[in-house]
Amino acid sequence: MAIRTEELLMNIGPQHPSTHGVLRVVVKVDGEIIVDAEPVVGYLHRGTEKLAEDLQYTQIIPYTDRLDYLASMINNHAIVGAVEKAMDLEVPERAEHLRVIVAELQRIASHLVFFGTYLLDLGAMSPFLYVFAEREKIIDLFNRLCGARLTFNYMRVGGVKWDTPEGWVEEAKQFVQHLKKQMDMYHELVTGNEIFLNRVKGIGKFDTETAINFAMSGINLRSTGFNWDLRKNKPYSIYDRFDFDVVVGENGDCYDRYMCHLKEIEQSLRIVEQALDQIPEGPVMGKVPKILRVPAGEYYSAVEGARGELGVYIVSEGKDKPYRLKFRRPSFVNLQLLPKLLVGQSMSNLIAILGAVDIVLGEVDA
Amino acid sequence: MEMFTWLDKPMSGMTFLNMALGAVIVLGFILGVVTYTIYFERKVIGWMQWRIGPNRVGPLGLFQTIADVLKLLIKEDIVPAKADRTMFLIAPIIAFFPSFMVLAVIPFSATHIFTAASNVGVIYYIALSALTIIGVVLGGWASNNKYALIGGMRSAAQMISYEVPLAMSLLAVVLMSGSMNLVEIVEAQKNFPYVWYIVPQFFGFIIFIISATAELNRTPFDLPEAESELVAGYFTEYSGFRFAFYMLAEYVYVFAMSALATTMYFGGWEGPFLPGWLWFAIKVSAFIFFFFWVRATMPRIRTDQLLSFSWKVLIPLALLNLVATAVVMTLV
Amino acid sequence: MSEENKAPEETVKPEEPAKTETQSEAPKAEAKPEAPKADAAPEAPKAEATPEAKPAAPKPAAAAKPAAEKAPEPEKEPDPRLIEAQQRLETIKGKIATKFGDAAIEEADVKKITPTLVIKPEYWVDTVEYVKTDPSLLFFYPEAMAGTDYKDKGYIEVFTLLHSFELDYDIALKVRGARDNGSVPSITPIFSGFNWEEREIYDLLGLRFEGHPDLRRIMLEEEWQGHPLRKDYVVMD
Amino acid sequence: MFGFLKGLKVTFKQLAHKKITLQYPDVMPDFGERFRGVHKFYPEKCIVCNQCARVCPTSCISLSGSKREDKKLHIDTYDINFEICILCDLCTEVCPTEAIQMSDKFELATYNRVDLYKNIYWLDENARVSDGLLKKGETEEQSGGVK
Repeated sequence: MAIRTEELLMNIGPQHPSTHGVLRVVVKVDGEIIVDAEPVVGYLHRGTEKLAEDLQYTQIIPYTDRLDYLASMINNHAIVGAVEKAMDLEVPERAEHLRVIVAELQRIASHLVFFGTYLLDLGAMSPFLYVFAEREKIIDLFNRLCGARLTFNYMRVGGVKWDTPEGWVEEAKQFVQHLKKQMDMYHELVTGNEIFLNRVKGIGKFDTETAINFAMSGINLRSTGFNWDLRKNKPYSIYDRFDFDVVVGENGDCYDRYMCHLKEIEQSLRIVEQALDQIPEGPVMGKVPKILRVPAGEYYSAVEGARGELGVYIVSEGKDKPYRLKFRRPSFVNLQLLPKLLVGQSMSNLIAILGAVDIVLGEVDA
Repeated sequence: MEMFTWLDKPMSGMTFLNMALGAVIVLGFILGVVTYTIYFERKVIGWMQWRIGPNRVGPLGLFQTIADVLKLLIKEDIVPAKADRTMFLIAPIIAFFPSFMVLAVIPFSATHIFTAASNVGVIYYIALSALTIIGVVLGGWASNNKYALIGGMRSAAQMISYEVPLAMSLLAVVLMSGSMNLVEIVEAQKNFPYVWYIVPQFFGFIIFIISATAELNRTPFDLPEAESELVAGYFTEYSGFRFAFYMLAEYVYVFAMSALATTMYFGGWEGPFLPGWLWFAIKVSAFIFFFFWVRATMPRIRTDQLLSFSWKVLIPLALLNLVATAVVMTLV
Repeated sequence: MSEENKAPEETVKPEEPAKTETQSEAPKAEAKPEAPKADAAPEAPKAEATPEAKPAAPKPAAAAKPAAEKAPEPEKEPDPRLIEAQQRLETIKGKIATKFGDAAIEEADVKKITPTLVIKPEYWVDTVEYVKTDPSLLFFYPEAMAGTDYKDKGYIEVFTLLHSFELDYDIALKVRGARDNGSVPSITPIFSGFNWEEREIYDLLGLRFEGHPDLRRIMLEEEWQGHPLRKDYVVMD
Repeated sequence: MFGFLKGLKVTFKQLAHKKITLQYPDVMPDFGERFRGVHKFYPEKCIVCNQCARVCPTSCISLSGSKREDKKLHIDTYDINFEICILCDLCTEVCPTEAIQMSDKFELATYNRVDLYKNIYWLDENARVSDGLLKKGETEEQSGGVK
C-alpha cells in the first residue's frame, strides 16, 4: 500500500525574491514535484487604460514608461508610433535615428538585466554585478540625454524632446565598442559552466506550434526556431535601413532563450553602431498641431518590445483624448503558457522556467 | 604552563577547571577566527564583483561583523506562534555544538596543547559532523513553515548523501598513513615519499573538496538555504541570536573543514622555515579563499542532479580511489 | 449624405470611410461599395485640419479658429495600400458569406488599411475556426484582443487581430455583446492565446464569455463590485 | 569538465578590476545638467497662465495668482504635491517663461507626508540654492513645508 502523502499548497510570491515583481504562483507540490501551478496576477494593476481615457496623448507618454519599466524607451516608441501612424505625421530624420539608437540601447539594457537576474535566480551572484555596471553606462548616456534614469518620457508625438548634448554620439560609439569586447567575458564566465548547462538545457521546452497558439511573441517565440521579429516582418520607423539578422533558437528550451537574449544584444549593438554612423543633422521635432486629435476610427500598431510584441490599440472619436486605449502587453500574454510548462517540474526548475520566460510585472498588470 | 598538562593528572576539581578554561580559550579563538572569516568572505566576494565590501564600521570595516553579531544579539528572538516551541529552541543548539566539538581533534601546530590526539580522530570528526543534520532538519520542521520544511528535507538528503564520499576519501588517506590520529597523519606525511598526501591522493582530494563543499551547504550545493527558491530554507523563521547560532555553525564548519583538509592533504603544520602554526594558518586561509571563490562564481545545482551526482559519480570514484590506494600500498 | 455627420457617431452605416492617408476630406475618387461617401465638412465645431501628410500643405495657424479654409486639394490618387486592403476585405467577406451566408457579417470595412469584419455572435466561433483552418486563409497567429465599451451605442465590442503567415497580413474580426450582462461565445478553445485576454475583458468590462475554461476575474480580487473600464463606472475613492 | 574552471579564472581576474562603487553620502553623483530632480520656481517670471497645472498628468500642481496694481497677473501661491508628482518634466516643457524648472536635488525622503507638499517659498528658495546664490542653510526658517 503506497504511503499516502499529502500535497502541499504553497504560495510562490507575491513577495518572493525571484518572481521579478509581484507575481504569485499558487503551487500544489507533492514533495519537490509540482502537481499544479496557477499564476495569480493583478497586484500591480494601476488601471493605466482607465486613466488614459481622460488624458491627452502627450500626458499618456509618462504612463507608458511605467508599463515595462526595464524598457521604457521602447514603450514610448510604441505609443508615439501608434499616434503618428494614426495621424500620418512626418518625423524628421534625426529624430527617427535617435529613436532607433535609444530604443536599441534600451533593449540591450533590458537584456542585460535579464541575463543578470536569470543568473541570480540560478544561484550565481557575480554576473548580476558585472551586468549592472555595464547597464549603468547606458543609464548614464540616457541620463545625460533626457535627465531621467529609468522612466525617460523622452519621445514626443512627432519627434523626440531633446537633441543630443555635445559629445554624446562619440561616447555612445565608445560604449558600443566596449560592450562588444565585454560580451565574451560573460560567455566565458557562464555559458561554458556545466552546472549552468545542466540547469537550463532541455528545461521548459515548447515547440513553435504551441507558442503560436499561445500568442507568444518576441524571444519566447523565436527561441522555438520561428523567425518572427516585427522589426523585420512588419518594419516600422527606419529599421528597414539597417542590416541586422533575427536571432532564432532551435528547440525552445531555457538555454535557447538565454542564448537568444545574448545574441540579440550583439545584433542590437550592430544596429546602434550603424544608426550612430548614419545620424543626420537637423531638427528633432516635426510640425505637430498643438492639441493632438487622432481622427475618429480604430488603429492598432505594434512595436518589437524587449519581451515581445508591444501593441497599442486606439479607438478615437476625434477628440484630444482617446475613447479607449489598450496595450497588448507581451509579458501578460507570454505568462499564459507557464502552468502548462510547470506541471511535473521541480521547484528549482520553476525558478529557471519563470526566469527564462522573462516577464516584468509592470507590463503584466498594466 | 603546567596548568594545561592535565592529561596525566587525576581528575580533580582543579584539572576540571583547567580543562574548562582551555575550552573557553579555544572557543574565544574560534569566535575570533569566525568573525574575521565572515569579514574576509564579504571582502573577497565584494572585490570579485567590482565592489569594495564592508568599509564603514571601524577602520576598513573591520568591526563590521562584530556590529552584525551585536545586532543579532539585541534583536528580538521571534518564535512563530504555531511553531513546535521546544524543538524550535533547541534545534540551533543541536546544529552548533558538534561544529565546535569537532575542533578538539585537529592539531593546529606541533606543540598544540589543546588537541586531543585521540586515535579515532577521523571517525570522531565524521560522526560529529553528522549530528548537525539533526539540528538542521529539526529547525526546518519545527518552524512550521513550508519553505523551511522543504529546506530541511533537502539538507537532510544532501548531507547524508555527501557524508559517504567524504568518509571514503578520508579513508584512503588513513590507509596511506596507517593511523586515524590526525597528529600521526601529519607526522606520516614527513617520511618516506617525502611529499604531502595531495600528490598521491589527488583524485581523493578532488572528491573530498566536492563533498566538503556539499557538506558545508555552500554554493554550488547551497540548496537548503537557496535564497532565490526557498527564501532562506531551514532558517527562514529564525531571527536574533538563534539565527546567529546557525550562521556560527556554518562558518565554524568552514574553518573546521579547511583545517581538516590541510591536516589530511597538505601536511598540517609541516613546512620549511616558517613556524608551524603560521603554515597552518596560511594553508587554512587558502582553503577558505577557495570556498569563497567558488561561491562567487558557480550557479546552484538542482536537487535531483545533486543526489544522482553523489551516488552515481562520487561514491564509485571514491571506491575506485580506495582500491587503487590499497593496491599501490601493497605493491610499494 | 451630410446628415450622417450631424448624428454623433451613427454606426449603422460605417461612419467614416477608411482614413485615407491624408486627413483632408477630399471627396473619395472611386465609389465605395456602400453609398458614395462624401464628407462634406470636417466636424463643424472643433474644426481644425490636421496637417496634410505632405508638409507642403498650408497648416492652419490655431486650432480654435474655425477652419474656414477648405482649399480644394489637388485630386490625390488613392493610396495603393488602401486599394489592396479593399480587395482583401472583399475576398474575405466573400469567403465568409459563401460559407455562412450573408447574415453572418454585420459590417465590413477597412479601418486604417486593416480589413475589419463585425461578425454576429452566433457565427463567431465558426467564423474564427474557419478563418484559422481554411487552407487559403490560415490566419492562425492570434496577435491582439481588446474590449471596448460603446456606452451610447449600447454594446461592448471585442476586437481581435489575427495574422496569417501565408498571406502575410492581418485581419480584424469583431463581435458585439449586450452591455449589461451580455455574453459572447469564447474562442479560447481555438486560440489558447486569448485565454487571459478574455478573462481581462470579463473582469474589466463585464462581458461574459460562454465556453471559457475558467472565467474568473484576473486583475481585481474576486469580490470586487462593478467593472472599472465601463464608461458609467463610478470611481469611489 | 573545464567550463567552470574558465569561470573561476574570470572571477579571479576581477579581483584586480577597478572598483566602481560610489561612496554615496560622501561623494555626490554628478548628474548632467538636464537631470530631472525636484522643481525650482522663479515667482517673478511666472505669468499665471496655468499651462503647467493643465498639462500635469497627475495634476499635482495647484497655483493661484491675482492682478496687482500694475494690472498684470502675479503668482501668490504655487504648490507642488510631491507625493504624486512623477517628475515627468512636462510642466517645464510647456512653461512659456521658464518659471518652473527642475533642479538636480533628488533627496526627497521625509519623515512625514506634510513635508512633501512643497510651497512657493520652498521652491523659490530651492531655485536660489541650486543657482548657487544662497547656501543651503541660510534662510531655512522662511521656507519648509506648509506650516
